[in-house]
Formats: sequence, C-alpha cells, structure tokens
Amino acid sequence: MGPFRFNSDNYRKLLERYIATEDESSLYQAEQFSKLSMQNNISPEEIINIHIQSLKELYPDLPKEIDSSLNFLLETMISYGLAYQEFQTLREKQGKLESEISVAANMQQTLLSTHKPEIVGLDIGAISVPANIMNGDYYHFVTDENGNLGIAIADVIGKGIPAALAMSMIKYSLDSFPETQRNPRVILENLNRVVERNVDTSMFITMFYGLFHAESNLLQFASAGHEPGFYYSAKKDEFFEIKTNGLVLGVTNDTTYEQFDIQMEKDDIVILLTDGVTECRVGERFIEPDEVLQVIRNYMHLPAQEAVERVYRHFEKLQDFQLRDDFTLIFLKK
Amino acid sequence: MGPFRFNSDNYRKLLERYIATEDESSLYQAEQFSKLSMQNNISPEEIINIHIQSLKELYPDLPKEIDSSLNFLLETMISYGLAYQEFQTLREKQGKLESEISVAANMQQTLLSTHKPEIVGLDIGAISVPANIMNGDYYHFVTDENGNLGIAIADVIGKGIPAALAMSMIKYSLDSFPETQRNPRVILENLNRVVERNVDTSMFITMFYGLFHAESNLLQFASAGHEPGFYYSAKKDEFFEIKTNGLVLGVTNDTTYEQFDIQMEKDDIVILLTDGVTECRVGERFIEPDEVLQVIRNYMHLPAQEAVERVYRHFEKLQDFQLRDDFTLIFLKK
Amino acid sequence: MSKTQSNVQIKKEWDIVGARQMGREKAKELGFGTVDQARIATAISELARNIYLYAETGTITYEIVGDLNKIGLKIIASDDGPGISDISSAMEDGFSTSGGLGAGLPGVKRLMDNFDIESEDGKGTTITAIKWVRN
Amino acid sequence: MSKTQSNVQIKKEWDIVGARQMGREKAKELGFGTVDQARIATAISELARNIYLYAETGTITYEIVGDLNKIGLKIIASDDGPGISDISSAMEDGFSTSGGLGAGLPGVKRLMDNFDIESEDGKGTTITAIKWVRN
Ligand SMILES: [Mn+2]
Ligand SMILES: [Mn+2]
Ligand SMILES: [Mn+2]
Ligand SMILES: [Mn+2]
Repeated sequence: MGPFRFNSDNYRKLLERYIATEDESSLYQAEQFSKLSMQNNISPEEIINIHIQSLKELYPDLPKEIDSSLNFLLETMISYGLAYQEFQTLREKQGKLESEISVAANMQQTLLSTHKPEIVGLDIGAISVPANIMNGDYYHFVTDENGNLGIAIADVIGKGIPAALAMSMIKYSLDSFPETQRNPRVILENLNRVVERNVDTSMFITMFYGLFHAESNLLQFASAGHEPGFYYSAKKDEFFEIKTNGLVLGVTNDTTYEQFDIQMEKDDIVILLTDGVTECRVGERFIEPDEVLQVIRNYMHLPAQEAVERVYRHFEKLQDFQLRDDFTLIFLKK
Repeated sequence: MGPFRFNSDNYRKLLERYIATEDESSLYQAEQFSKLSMQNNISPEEIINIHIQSLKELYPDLPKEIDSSLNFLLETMISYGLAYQEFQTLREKQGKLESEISVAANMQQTLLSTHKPEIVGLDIGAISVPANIMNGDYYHFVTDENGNLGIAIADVIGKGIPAALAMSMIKYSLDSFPETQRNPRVILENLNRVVERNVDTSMFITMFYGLFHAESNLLQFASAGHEPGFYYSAKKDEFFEIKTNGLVLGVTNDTTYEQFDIQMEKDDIVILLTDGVTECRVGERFIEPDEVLQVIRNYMHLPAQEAVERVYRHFEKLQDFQLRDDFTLIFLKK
Repeated sequence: MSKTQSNVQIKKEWDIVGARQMGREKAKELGFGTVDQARIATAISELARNIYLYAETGTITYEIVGDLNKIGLKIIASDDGPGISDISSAMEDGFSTSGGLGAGLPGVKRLMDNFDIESEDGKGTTITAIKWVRN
Repeated sequence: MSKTQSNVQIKKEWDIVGARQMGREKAKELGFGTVDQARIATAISELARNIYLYAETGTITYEIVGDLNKIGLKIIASDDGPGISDISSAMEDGFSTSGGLGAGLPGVKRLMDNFDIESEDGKGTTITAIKWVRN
C-alpha cells in the first residue's frame, strides 16, 4: 500500500480490484491516485479518458451504449478541465501577489518604524499589531531640543494596501513639519489639509496628537475624531476618559481643532489607543469599556513596555489569536 | 436548441439522444450543460453522480461491473471537486485583492500627481504611463519664488506595490526639503540617505534631478544612476547624450554626487526619460538608441506636450499596446 | 440503526482504511447519497491521515446527532500529538498539511457542513465535523 | 486524407454544431485521441460562438499543417465584425466574452497548442489556433 507512480495501468489495476471486491482499500487508493494525478497536473477529463481506456481493456466487449455514454461524460468534463487549468494559473498569480504584499508590508514596517525616545521622568510603552499583513494603525514619537515629546497615534478607516499608502503619507507629512512647530492643534490642521487634498473622500483617518512638556509635565493635545484614550489619576486611583472633539482628517479643507491639556502628576498614566483595543470582539459581543480598564489596571503597575505587551497578549488570547482590527496601545507613565 | 435549465433530467435526455444518434448537436449541448452547471457551482463529482443516475434510469439492468466502475470514478473525482471549490474561493479572494490594488493605484495617482508649471520661455511636456496598474516611475516639478524650476525623474527597480510605496517615500521626502535648498547634488545626497535608511537593499531607485535657472537659462543637474537623457543642440542640429555619473540611491549612506550643467540656447531641447523608453522591446529585440532619437526627431517640432504624447503613442503601438516597463518622457524646450 | 457512538483507533496506515469504511457504513445507514458518502470517507481519510502522519496515534469517533428536524453524522478526530501551533495558517488554502498530497483541513471543512478545531501546542488536537443528511 | 483546406460559414447558431463536427472529423482523420478531439471541438465551439454573438457572420477554416516531424490541425476563425477593442483584457482569465457562459479566448488558448489573434477596431478579427498530434 506504499506510494505508487501515476500511470493508467495503476488505475486499471485498482479499478479491476475494486470491481471484484468493492473494498474500501481500493477506494482509499483511488483517492491517493487522484491526488497524485493532480500533482501531475492531470485534468479531470483525462481521468475520464483513463477510466474509459481501462474499462475497454477489462471488458473488450463493452456494450456500445456504455462506451458512447462515457464519451458524452468526457465531453461535459472539458469545461471543468479548463476551470482546473485556470485554477492553477490563478494559484500562481495569487502566490506572486501575496509575496509582493509581504515585501510591501516589510517595507511599511521599516518606513513607519519609530524610535521610542528616552525621556527623563517619563516611562513609555508602545505596541502596534496589524490584524492582517499590513498595518492601518500608526504611532510616532518625536523629540525636540528641549526634550519635549510629540506623540502621534492614528487609525485609517479602511484596510490593506490603500490604508498602508495613506499611512505613508501621514508619516512623511509629519516628518516634513519643522521640529520647532509642534503645536498639536496646528499639526492636525496641517495634516487635515494634506489628507483632504490627497486622499479619496471614502477614506478617513483619525488621529490624536499630543505634546508633552518635559519641564512642566503638561500634556497638550488635540484629536481628529480619534478613539478617546484614558487618563489614570494616581491620587484619586481612578480612570477618566480623555474627552476631546474634532472632525476626522480629510473631510473639509478648513477644519479647525480645539486644544486641551492635562497636568500630569506623579504615577499618573496617559493611555492612548485605537479602536482595535476598545472594540475588541469576543465571539459575537463587543467587550465593555469597564472590562478594558480592568485589564489595564491588572498590568499598569508593571514597567510601561511590559504592561502594554501584557495587555495585548490578554486581548489576543481573548480573541482566539485572530485580531479583527489593528491593535495599538501606548502608555505614558509619570 | 434554446437555453435550458440546469437539472439532471436534461442530462438524461441529452445522454439518451446522444447514445441513439451519436450526433454533434448533443455534444454541443453537453458543453452548454457543463457550462451551466459550473454557473450553478456544481462540482465535477456531482456530474459523475448525475451520469450514474441517468444511466441507471436508462438501463435498469446496468451490469453490476459498470455500476461499480462508475462509483470508483466518482471517488477519484472528490479531490477534483475540492480543487474546484478552492478555485471559486480563490477567484473571489483575487477579485477583492485586485480591487484593493486598483484603489491603491488611484490613490497613488493622486498622491504622486504633479502640477506642470508655466515658465516663461520654456515649453514643458511630460508623460508617465505605468506598464501595469501601479507606476514605478515618478516625475515631479517644483518652482521657487524666483521662477526657477526643479525637475525630478525617478525609476524604482522593482514593480507593483512595494515600488509604489517606495515612490511615495521619494515624493514626501522631496516635499519636505525646504524650497530654498534646491541644489541637485544636495537633494540627491539627502534622498540617498532617506532611501538607504528606509528601503530594503534589494530595491534600487535611480533618479535625475535638475534645476533650471529661468534668468540665465542654465540647467544644473546630477544623477543617481539614472538612464541618461539627451540634449538637442539646435545650432548643431545634433543630439548629445547627457553624460553623468553617480550611484543609484540607497547603496551606501555616504554617497556623494557630482553636479553638471548645460547652458541652454534658443530652440535647444532637454529630453529626460526612464529606461522604459530606451529599452523598449519590439518582439525579441531591443530598440536601437538611434531609432529612439529618430522617433523623437520626428515629433520634436511640435509643442512639447503634444510631442511627448506622440512619441509615447508611437512606442505603444510598436510594442503591441503591451508596455514591458513604465514609460516616462519629459521635454524641456527653450 | 447501530449504537450511536463508536470509534476506530488510528495506529498504522491500514487503520485509515478501517476508519473510512466505518464512516461510509454509518453514512449509508443514515441515508446519505453516494456523493456524500464519498465526501465523508474523504474527510475521514484526511483526518485519519493527519493523525497517522503527525500524532502517530489517535482516535476517530462517530456519533449520530440531530433532532426531530434533521439528522447527521459527527466525526471527531482526536489525538495527543504535538498540536497545531498556527491554526489560522493550517486553515488557509494551499497550506497543505499532508506534504502537498492532501486537501488539508480546509478540504475537510469543505467536505463537511460544520467544522470545529481545538488544539494546544504540545497537548494534541481535537477536530469535530458534522455532515447533515440532505432532505 | 481530405483536401488540406476547408471551411464552414457561421451565420446561425446551428452552424456552430456544423463547425464542431467538421473539426472533430478532421481531428479524427489526423489521429487525435478522444480527449484532444473533444478539446478541439470545444475550442471551435468557443470561436464560432464568438462570431455568432458578436460579428453575426464569419468563417471557420480548417487546414492541415506540419512537416516531416509533426502534423497538426490549424483552425482559423475570421470575421468582419466590430473587432476587439481591448485585446489584453479579452485574453485575461475571468473576462469571459460569451456572457459568462464561455471559457472565452483564454480557454481557446488553453485547449490548443498555438494561438494568435489579430483584431482591429471596426475591421474584424482573425484568430488562428493550432493543435499538434501528440506522438
Ligand atoms: Mn484601521
Ligand atoms: Mn481601527
Ligand atoms: Mn521601474
Ligand atoms: Mn524602468
């Protein structure tokens, strides 16, 4: 019952045995035969032909009607044979496309990668994991000569290649703003114009931009329709939603953004995220906001980087290791 | 002989007629039947089953061996049926991916689009046509407050989505350089560092950058391994290759570029292009450089935009409307 | 109808044939047509072959399931083998687990009506698949 | 062997059958096997149907070609119809020309060994395809 070579003699022998015994073992070998013939790119109509030839060899007096009927069957299989060949072409094409996309995804990772800066007195943790190959979430850190920290977090509504292209645009636009002009409100207003000019109206980008002043511990921020983050006050041992308002990027040319601020104190934590965290789905239901905060609370005593990674791993498992949306989470711990 | 519905009764009737007459008309209808059954997502093993049932109805005394042999055949078709179903899944997936890529291509077109500026005393023509959906060639014009013109033309070695991402990077990097610092040599040196840092070593970008001084009619330029263009001197009625040297972008971090210049005179033409023009293939052979210049000469008396379009249409036809590489051509006519 | 649960141990390649046969008999008893019988046998082949190739030993269990409205055959393939470390890859088309010869798990899913998989790294795999008799 | 060139006019759907039959006979005479006969007939079907649907009238020509080493059947489908404006699309899989029912021109290319198409907008189409007898 070992492996056998693909040829029509084998088919005839198997067929002969099956007709004599009707045993399952021959049918198992029929299955193996057909898999092997597929490996050899044999079309289904050729299997019918091999069947006809085998039958004629086994029964030289095969009734004319039977012979005739099998020719008819063969004729109906020609179209299926064509579909089978198209399938092989398509599989090759798909393979190429997939490797192209994976090259692009690697490039995107390099392009969008950001360096997590060392800021005295601020513990930073950040993680971003795509649901599919390409990431439609984005975060970025930048520091100026005074040690102030700019933090961007964004989410493209839309997935795949177009979303990746849009994110590259955001990254290079951000890079092109002069370092000295890191006012959150102004940055969002500028980006809004870039997106409005360059991107199709069907694609929206939400973004939160924050500027942390290292000396005063003041966090200034503005949001373009981005999923609200949370502020943990250590003194009150309580979470507050970071309320903002502001239209998503790219809707109208002249959108203005309101700027807010938070005075951070010792052990306070700013939690920034995308909706891939808060809209985590477990089976058919969405997770409750309180559950998210409970998970965060469980890990927030850890160093910031370890904390975000633990929170991610918790939600990854909860979703059966199948993210429905890109997941990005940032902790800024005083 | 009109259209008929898909059902096994039809198969039996067609089969019966064919067995009786062995006429081509039944076989033609067998073909139509199988196409219809494919439209109804009928797997090949189900066709075998319909065949068996039809035969049993037509011949209630069908020999046991024949019945048995057909069951064996059916068994071998199960794997083909699986391949057929996988094919349908794959076709859907492919359709989705293709529409995603076409959205990305549209976006790329918007992102990379450049405005052809009006420069007094200079007639500009430019055309760029991708071989596939996404363009791996790129050109860009920029003017400063003194009416000087910066011209970039680039080609990514590599195609498809990764090339498109790389081109977005070039575009945003170029945009981020201050307007006042448009020195070709410096621009290439800066871009080289961006590419070296961000892009995989397997992907190369060639680029020509020129700066045309409106007052003095001096063209300064540098090239990063880019396909050499041509300079047409009206006085001599002769073409000269624009000789440059310089490594492609992204090879080493500290590449330096040499800067050259051309003093343009009345009716002179600078011709910039990518290798999609000069390496145009006709059947099995590459076109000769002289042939390219002859075609250019045929149309260069026309307004620059019309001229580049006519040259493109000439080469498009020569290649049977199937570009092998992205095609970009720029004319600058004094 | 025979008892509602029975099983076949998979230890050597020959047992694959036994598992198919048992499945085909159950399917015939339940009133499945020829094509569905062959599909069920092929699905069992695939599952048993996976056990034989990757876990060495395991069990194929057959259960008749249903209610007043429908009746079906449930196949459970379980082993204590190495488990499947990346389930989502194993469920992808073209990522065949039987050395390129198999239709793989996506094939089993297509051949049957319901499909469920549980696997833990190092702790084995349990695959449950049901096919319903078409009325 | 009959004369080396013959043809069938395509004017009504019935003529498709005639064109298939002529092709099958030629193929049989040349010694093609059953499967190849059926493939040739299917290719002719596709070509003749395209003429019938899009050009209304046209011709299928049959020619026996070859040299000392090989022999084959050449099928030429020509019409003065509207022509194919976008040949590269028409040669793409899934871009079927027979209202979703056909295997289209890529199908003809797969069924035969050589394939060539010439078409000019408004001036008709000529498709030439050859199948070689396998030794
Ligand atoms: Mn998103
Ligand atoms: Mn999201
Ligand atoms: Mn290129
Ligand atoms: Mn090129």
